[in-house]
Amino acid sequence: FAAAAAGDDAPIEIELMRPFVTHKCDPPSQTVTTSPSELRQMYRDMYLMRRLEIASDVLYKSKFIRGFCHLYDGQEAICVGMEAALTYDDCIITSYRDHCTYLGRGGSIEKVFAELLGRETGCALGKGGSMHMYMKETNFYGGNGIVGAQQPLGAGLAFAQKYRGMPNCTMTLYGDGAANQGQLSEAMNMAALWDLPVVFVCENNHYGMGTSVERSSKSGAYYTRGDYVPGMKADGMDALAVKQAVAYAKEHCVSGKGPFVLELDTYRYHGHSMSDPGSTYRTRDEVSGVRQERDPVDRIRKLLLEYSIAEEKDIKTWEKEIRKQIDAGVEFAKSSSVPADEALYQHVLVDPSGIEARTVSADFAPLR
Amino acid sequence: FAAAAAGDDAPIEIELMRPFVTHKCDPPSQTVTTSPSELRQMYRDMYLMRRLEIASDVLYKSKFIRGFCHLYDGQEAICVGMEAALTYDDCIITSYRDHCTYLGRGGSIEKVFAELLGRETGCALGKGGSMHMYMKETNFYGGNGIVGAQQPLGAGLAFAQKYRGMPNCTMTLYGDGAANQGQLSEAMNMAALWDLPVVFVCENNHYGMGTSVERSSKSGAYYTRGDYVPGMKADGMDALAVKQAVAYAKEHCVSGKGPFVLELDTYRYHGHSMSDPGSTYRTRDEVSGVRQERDPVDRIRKLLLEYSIAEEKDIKTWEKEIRKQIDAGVEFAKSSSVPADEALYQHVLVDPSGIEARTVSADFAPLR
Amino acid sequence: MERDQNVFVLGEEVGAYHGAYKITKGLIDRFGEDRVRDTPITEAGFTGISVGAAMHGLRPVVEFMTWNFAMQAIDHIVNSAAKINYMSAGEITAPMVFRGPNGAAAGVGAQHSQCFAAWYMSVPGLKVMAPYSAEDARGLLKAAIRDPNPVVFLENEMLYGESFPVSAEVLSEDFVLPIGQAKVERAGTDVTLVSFSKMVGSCLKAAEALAAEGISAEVLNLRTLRPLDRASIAASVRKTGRLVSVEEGWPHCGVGSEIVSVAVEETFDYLDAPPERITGVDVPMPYAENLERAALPGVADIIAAAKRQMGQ
Amino acid sequence: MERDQNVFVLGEEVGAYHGAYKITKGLIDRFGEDRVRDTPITEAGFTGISVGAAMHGLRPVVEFMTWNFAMQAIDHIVNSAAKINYMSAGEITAPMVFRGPNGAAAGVGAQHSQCFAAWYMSVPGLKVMAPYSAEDARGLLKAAIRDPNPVVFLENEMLYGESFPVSAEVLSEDFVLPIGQAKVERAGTDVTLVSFSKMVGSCLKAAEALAAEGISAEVLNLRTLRPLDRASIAASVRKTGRLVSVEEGWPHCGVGSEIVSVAVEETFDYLDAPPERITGVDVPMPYAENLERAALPGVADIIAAAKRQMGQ
Ligand SMILES: Cc1ncc(C[n+]2csc(CCOP(=O)(O)OP(=O)(O)O)c2C)c(N)n1
Ligand SMILES: Cc1ncc(C[n+]2csc(CCOP(=O)(O)OP(=O)(O)O)c2C)c(N)n1
Ligand SMILES: [Mg+2]
Ligand SMILES: [Mg+2]
Repeated sequence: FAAAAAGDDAPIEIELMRPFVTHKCDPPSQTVTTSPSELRQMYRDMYLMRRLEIASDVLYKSKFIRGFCHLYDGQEAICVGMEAALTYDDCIITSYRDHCTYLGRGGSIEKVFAELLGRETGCALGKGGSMHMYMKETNFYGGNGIVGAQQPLGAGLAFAQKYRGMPNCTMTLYGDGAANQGQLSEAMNMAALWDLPVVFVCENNHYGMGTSVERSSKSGAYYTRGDYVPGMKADGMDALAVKQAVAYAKEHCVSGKGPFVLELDTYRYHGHSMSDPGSTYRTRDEVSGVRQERDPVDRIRKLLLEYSIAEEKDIKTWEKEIRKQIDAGVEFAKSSSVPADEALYQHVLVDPSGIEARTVSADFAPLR
Repeated sequence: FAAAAAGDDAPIEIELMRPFVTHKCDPPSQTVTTSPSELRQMYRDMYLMRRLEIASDVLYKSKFIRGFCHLYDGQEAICVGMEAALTYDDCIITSYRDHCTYLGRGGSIEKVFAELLGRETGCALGKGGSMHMYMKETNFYGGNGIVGAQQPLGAGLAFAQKYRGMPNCTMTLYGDGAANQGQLSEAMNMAALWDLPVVFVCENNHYGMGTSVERSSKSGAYYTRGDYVPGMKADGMDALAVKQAVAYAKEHCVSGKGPFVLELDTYRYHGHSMSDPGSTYRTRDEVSGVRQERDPVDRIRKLLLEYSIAEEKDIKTWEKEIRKQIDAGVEFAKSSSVPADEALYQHVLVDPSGIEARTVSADFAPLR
Repeated sequence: MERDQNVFVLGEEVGAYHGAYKITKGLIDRFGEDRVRDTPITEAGFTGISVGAAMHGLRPVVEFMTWNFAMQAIDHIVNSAAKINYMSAGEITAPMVFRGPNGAAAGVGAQHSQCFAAWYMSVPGLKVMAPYSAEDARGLLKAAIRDPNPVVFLENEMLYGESFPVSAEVLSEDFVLPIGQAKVERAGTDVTLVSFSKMVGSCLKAAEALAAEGISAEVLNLRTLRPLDRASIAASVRKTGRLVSVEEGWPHCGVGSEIVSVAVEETFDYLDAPPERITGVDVPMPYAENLERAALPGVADIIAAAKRQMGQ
Repeated sequence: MERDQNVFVLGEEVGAYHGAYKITKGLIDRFGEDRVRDTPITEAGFTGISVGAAMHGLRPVVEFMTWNFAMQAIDHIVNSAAKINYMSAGEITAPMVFRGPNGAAAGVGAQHSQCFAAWYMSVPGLKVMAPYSAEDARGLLKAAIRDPNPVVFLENEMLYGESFPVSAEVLSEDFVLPIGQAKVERAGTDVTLVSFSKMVGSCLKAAEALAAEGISAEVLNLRTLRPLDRASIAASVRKTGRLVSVEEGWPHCGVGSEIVSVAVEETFDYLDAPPERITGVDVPMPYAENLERAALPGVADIIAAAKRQMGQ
């Protein structure tokens, strides 16, 4: 590491541990500028995300959450690093593994838990569930249960940004499994033809369900899979590397050079979803090795200590605080009501006045 | 040109005019081995194809042919060169522009015309039409009206060849427009993962309907679009270059190295289909330039003369013969009957015994 | 498009080529490439892009060269566009129109002749329209573009070539039709003929012929398939006591089976005969002209059904 | 698979992971990687590849992790597989099975809960089956694999977890069920309950409860949706004079509208009451448990409909 920490909130320069690898472009600097306050915030945000997912795991196992539930622990550096380089005028769209992305966009843990529990206080009023969290105000477009779908959708968001002349871009996040979807190459071609400001962000956590990269993809070099579209691979376990990479990619897009492919090398600690123990297709050693050597929360923790930005006891205090918030969030959700019966007929159509929906029989109910 | 023609049917070595351009592989030799009899046959086949398409044009304009009709004139060297390097145990599948491909696979002109006229003597008994010609016996799988569909279908044929342990490969032909279809990249990935013996043959005729390559594809280097799949570009207006390229690609596949991408640079003389005059999005000069400088039929004609394999008057005799055949084929078709009414209920299902189909009303007709 | 800067048109050959069927003729000259956007032949991709643009608040009008090709993109129409408002509880919407020719054209074979009305009609979150006349086309398309929901707009290639008399009212700038209302194209008292798109024309011809034989047929043009105008169907059947639904699509789970079911639910006690459905024959579309004709309902089939209704 | 070397299984996680729902458990160990093939998440691509393999004469059994994802591949199911025999006039065929869970599961939201029965049932060239019990699953799947046509095989995730009593006959190696024949799961005289897949269980429960109230319901399990066993439906309705169809899918142009239409066509004069359809509510599937429950037909809804039929 370079540069020592100054007092107050003076900028700090940090040398990244892993080099950027690029395709058809020059890499950004290996030195990232950050600040004590940013590092503190990053730590707290990531720790919150980590605890949120752990709490979700518990809630699932105690049957408060139903159906599909995909956890993000291990991948937190991506959300946090990405947000550090974006504004809310930039758009984000991701897959079903969306709890933390929603938090990163300003969502509240209460609304996450309430959604997971199917309560009317949830971010989708209990109607979406784990895979469907959105926040229009901060340009977060979900949350998508169909592998591959968000890739062209994200290019479409970028289309709108460009159409409106906004100096912004869209991050469309997808997994290593989703990277093989043909609609990605279709979207890539159009984005490149039309210079859309979209960053195709491949979160390579090395597995699509139980299928490893080697078994799903002839080429696991996802940052090169745009062919004629420039790309870069960065360490997705390092929030600062992600910040640097996203800032670079955004600059590329917004300057009118068209789309960019950003592969972030990361890892998922949990199984694919709650029904997958995550242990049959990979070794325990592999998981614990990543946890020990590359954990994204740990990495920022070490920086905080190394640069004397926080002491062990400060960190402990924050963590306690956050755990309390989490508990309160869970409580909030548990004590919230389930949606009213009429919610079934709400949001089928925008502006539904006068239109009725058929019920299970030939009775009709007004849409709301 | 190298090497002079020997007497009888001794092999001839011919130096190709345009170099092969490769991607992740070495090019084959620029010298092709052929023979007087092969050149003669190539000429006759191509001339027959040319006349077939011209006759189709006339039949369409005189309203004998209905609906969509896509002509192949200008692209004949591809069918003919390809067949020179394959056996009928190799499979071919192509798009709606399939009359000549069907001929190349051993189909008869009578059956083409009868199909185009919707007669029961057609190759699909009048039920398929222009876009749907097939010949199972010689492993010709059509004929497909959906852009992009034949790419994975072809990979599937190759899957079967490999599953059965056959020393053969599949050629799946698609256009420059179809090259952007996502299912191509999906098929490419699986073909590469599973080492399927499939050659993805991009017939780059520079337009997908009215859209030029530059407007449809960010990268018009189709032979490189397989990324991790080796590829090559060859002159699609030269049957000998095509033969050399296809032989090379087949060898690649059959030796177990997996798929190959072959781009053939060609040109379509007619509009996209009969409803397109083909003149609004390209100049007359462009078309006539290609006709004068690169015409595939002419090219072989010149070789025949240059190597004294045939004289002007021999060629004229053949041409007359062929034109007669064509006329006879048209006559055959015109004098054939339209399908019997029951044909409507035939071929809906294989083995349909006892099953009925609903007619326009609640009457039912037995399937046949 | 004049009215709302957010409206743009996108699809294959819509721009420089002026549309495969010349429907978008002249648009590119008037509104420029940014608002009349040619795409590569990648239906899944460009449909996804359009839905994304709609989520951001633009109003894309997506042209499918034919609806057959939209099968490559149906996941986005249903899972991305139709369901988004519901699963986001109103947070994200997709105001847009998907349009193009649907159903049988002439001599184009099995892969280019499918009617998708029933499929899309089944999907909550969509509105589905199918114009018959020029009045319909103008009034419904404008309504579709202004609607805040994803709208599936099913045109008919064979109707592109037909001309219809239009009133001055229809040509006026403000003319727009209400969504969800069927139109009585011809009033009658003996039997109700319900249909949409091209088959409305066949029903009118049949009604004409029936009138000559003393049978008074009412012809109902559905115009909107979703939400379905049950009230108009019921009102007509209550009056006539007899129903024939007519469509070109395949029979099973078709629009006709829905119409018949509606009649049974709403007007069972008024029915003087079992409601009938006239549909395309339950086979893929053949190419040969005689077979193609036999595969689709003709005016004679409608007349025969109406007469059966009358016990003749 | 023992019987025919040409049969192979292909899909996401079917091999090393033994199936997302463990349906293909153990297969890979028995038949090896070549015959139990894991694919990348590229439905359009691997479906196309499978259809191609079938055209060459293999007999692929394609697993969709759920049928929702098959929307990305529906073009190949319909345009490549279903129509090929017809448009090639028998020259090329596609003997294969498309299978996977269909319809609503628990708590998986709008994009993972759609029932596709009606859509596929409408397509000529396909056969469509939907097993209810273990007997059905075994007997119909074997029939499907042996059939020379493309077969859409709609399973139900909720039924994977249920166990059914099976007879020795069903377990015997030769056991196979005929395609196109419905099964009377319970005989009755007052009202016919027609359904398929999971809803057969609900109908049986309803019949049980109705019996306690003196109403004798006949429960018909369709088993095959295409070709539809009209004769069995008609026979039952002729006997009972009353019909309720039950499905989880959306109402418009659903399986129920077809069943009602069939009853009207075949048994109008025998009907003592207007046939009814009980369906999923016409909304996308919500996540919250209470709403999800309300979105799907329950046993109580079936009982109520049967009683309405009886004028109660
Ligand atoms: C079109 C489609 N096919 C299959 C699935 C089932 N599925 C859900 S997630 C998943 C794995 C995705 O892996 P990856 O893209 O690497 O993302 P990750 O889960 O690792 O974040 C699969 C197969 C789906 N939801 N949609
Ligand atoms: C999925 C799909 N989209 C659109 C079409 C309409 N269409 C038919 S051919 C064609 C152009 C194809 O161009 P290219 O692939 O270059 O082949 P070429 O016609 O030049 O041989 C289009 C757009 C179609 N048949 N299928
Ligand atoms: Mg992954
Ligand atoms: Mg082309």
